[in-house]
Amino acid sequence: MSLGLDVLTILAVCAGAFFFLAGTVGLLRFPDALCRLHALTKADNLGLGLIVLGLLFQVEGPFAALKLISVWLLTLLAGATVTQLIARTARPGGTPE
Amino acid sequence: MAFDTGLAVLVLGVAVWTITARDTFAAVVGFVAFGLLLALVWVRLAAPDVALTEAAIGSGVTGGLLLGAHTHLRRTETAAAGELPGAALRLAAAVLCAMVSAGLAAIVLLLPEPAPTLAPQVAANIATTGLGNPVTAVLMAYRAVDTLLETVVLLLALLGIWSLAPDRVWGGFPGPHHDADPQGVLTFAAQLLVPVGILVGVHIFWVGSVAPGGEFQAATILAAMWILAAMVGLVDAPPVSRRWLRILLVAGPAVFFAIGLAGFAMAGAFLAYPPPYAKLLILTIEIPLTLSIAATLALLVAGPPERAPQR
Amino acid sequence: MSSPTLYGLCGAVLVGLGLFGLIVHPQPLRKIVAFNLIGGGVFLLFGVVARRGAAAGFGGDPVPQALVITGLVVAFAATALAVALLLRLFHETGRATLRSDG
Amino acid sequence: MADFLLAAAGFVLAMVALGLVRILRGPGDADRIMAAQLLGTGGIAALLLLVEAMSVPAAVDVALILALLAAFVSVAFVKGAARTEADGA
Repeated sequence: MSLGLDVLTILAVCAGAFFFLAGTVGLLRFPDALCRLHALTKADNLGLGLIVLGLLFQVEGPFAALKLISVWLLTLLAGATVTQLIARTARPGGTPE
Repeated sequence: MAFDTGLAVLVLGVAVWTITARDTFAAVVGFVAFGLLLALVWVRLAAPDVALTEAAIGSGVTGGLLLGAHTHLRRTETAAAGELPGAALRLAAAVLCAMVSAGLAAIVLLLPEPAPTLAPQVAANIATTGLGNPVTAVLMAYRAVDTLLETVVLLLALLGIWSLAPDRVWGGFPGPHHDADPQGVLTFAAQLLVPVGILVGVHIFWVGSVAPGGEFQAATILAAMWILAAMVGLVDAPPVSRRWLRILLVAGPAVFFAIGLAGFAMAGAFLAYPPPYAKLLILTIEIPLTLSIAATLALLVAGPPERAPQR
Repeated sequence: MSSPTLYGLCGAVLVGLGLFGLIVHPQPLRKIVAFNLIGGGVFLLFGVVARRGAAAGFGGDPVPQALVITGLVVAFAATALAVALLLRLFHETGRATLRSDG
Repeated sequence: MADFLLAAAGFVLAMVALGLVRILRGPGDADRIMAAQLLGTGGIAALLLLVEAMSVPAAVDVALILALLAAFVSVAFVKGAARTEADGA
């Protein structure tokens, strides 16, 4: 039972780590700020989500799980808001908030 | 071990960046990153209480404060950059600083074995406080005088900042006024974040007696949420001359001091708690103290009054 | 070399780096940032002392850890006061420099 | 399991460090804010892995605070950038 859960954790964490790798490659390779923004936020938020998912198989009790999920949701909310605003600043002729 | 080496190198790299960056904005970003990495280091050093404080104050609120200051000072940057001292002075400074670092490194390498520790004494006496978190026990019981004076230091710093207000806005509203944009993304995010943040703050406060957490961390989160609401224009700071505000600011230290004095009658010493009531008394101190510290921290970030009070 | 020692050396270097920035940078805001780096280094040295003092079932000696928490809060108060002084200087003179001759 | 999680934390941190090098050089403030964003997400991921690897569940609260305060600092960034532009205009 616990072995199965461990395998699931390893799979999800590896997938999450892969998305962090993808995000960084995107950052290094994409030409302008908007593309980099896209690479960064999509990949890293998904990476964090997968890592949270992987760790959910390890925690004990619903409260600890709830905390992990809220960490992810908070990061998503902050990421979504800030990305919007950065994009507005970075776009040629765009006006910030 | 490999992880620790990597983390230490990363911390040093970000620190070097913070010092050498040409642009002040980049340096401030570097400093926020530095604080976040230090929080990881504190977890590695088995100090989750410190990690919480570092994440909240060291990185978060200090970062916000420095960013705000940089916004005002941006135009002065090019003028000041011309005042860089000469190469000889810089070299001398580098040699001096290298010597300081080498001396400290030698001390770290020559620390006595076995390491002196007060942990057994804390473990032996923690039961009398009724608390489960040794760090909170140290802050609120064994070194309570430190903590009391620390809250006074915070108030003194706030008085110092308020006294920098020009005469015409004396006792007025701190900081600029922000207009809320009801359709704005920021407003929406703040409306979601602030209640969650307050909930997290209460949680951190409440678990502080048995697990990592406590009044300073909780107060910082509450303060940050208030500043966030103020930044997007959901709330405005009250004029600093309001009586209720001043009562709020001193309530925590005053209750702390009063219970400390009562210690003479109840347990024979200043800030001594009679064992059966220790936990109750500590909680009685902590609740107003958290609110006072939160208000003080928020107003420290808001700065001196900038707008005259309306009559 | 153990991990705490490694972080101790890291803290020692941080103090030197921060001190260098404090001396060399002409902009006061940079000096404030550098001062906070020194603080980070000093706190890290405390953290190493705490970690080495792990005993009685605790992961570290709680007394230095509590000192660091106090220190972080006081460092923040000092930073806020320094920033307020700097901004007042800027609003009075229109410049942000520590040179008296101008 | 602990070793695997620690290695994963190290990997994520290394990725973040690589990304940081690219972004800290700028040129614009947008890239620098992205740096903070990247470090926020990556740092939180590394921290969560670390917490599980060292089995100090209480330190999940650190990640919770980081997530909240990262949002706070990001808003300060954006507000600051907007204000600077208004000043310059």
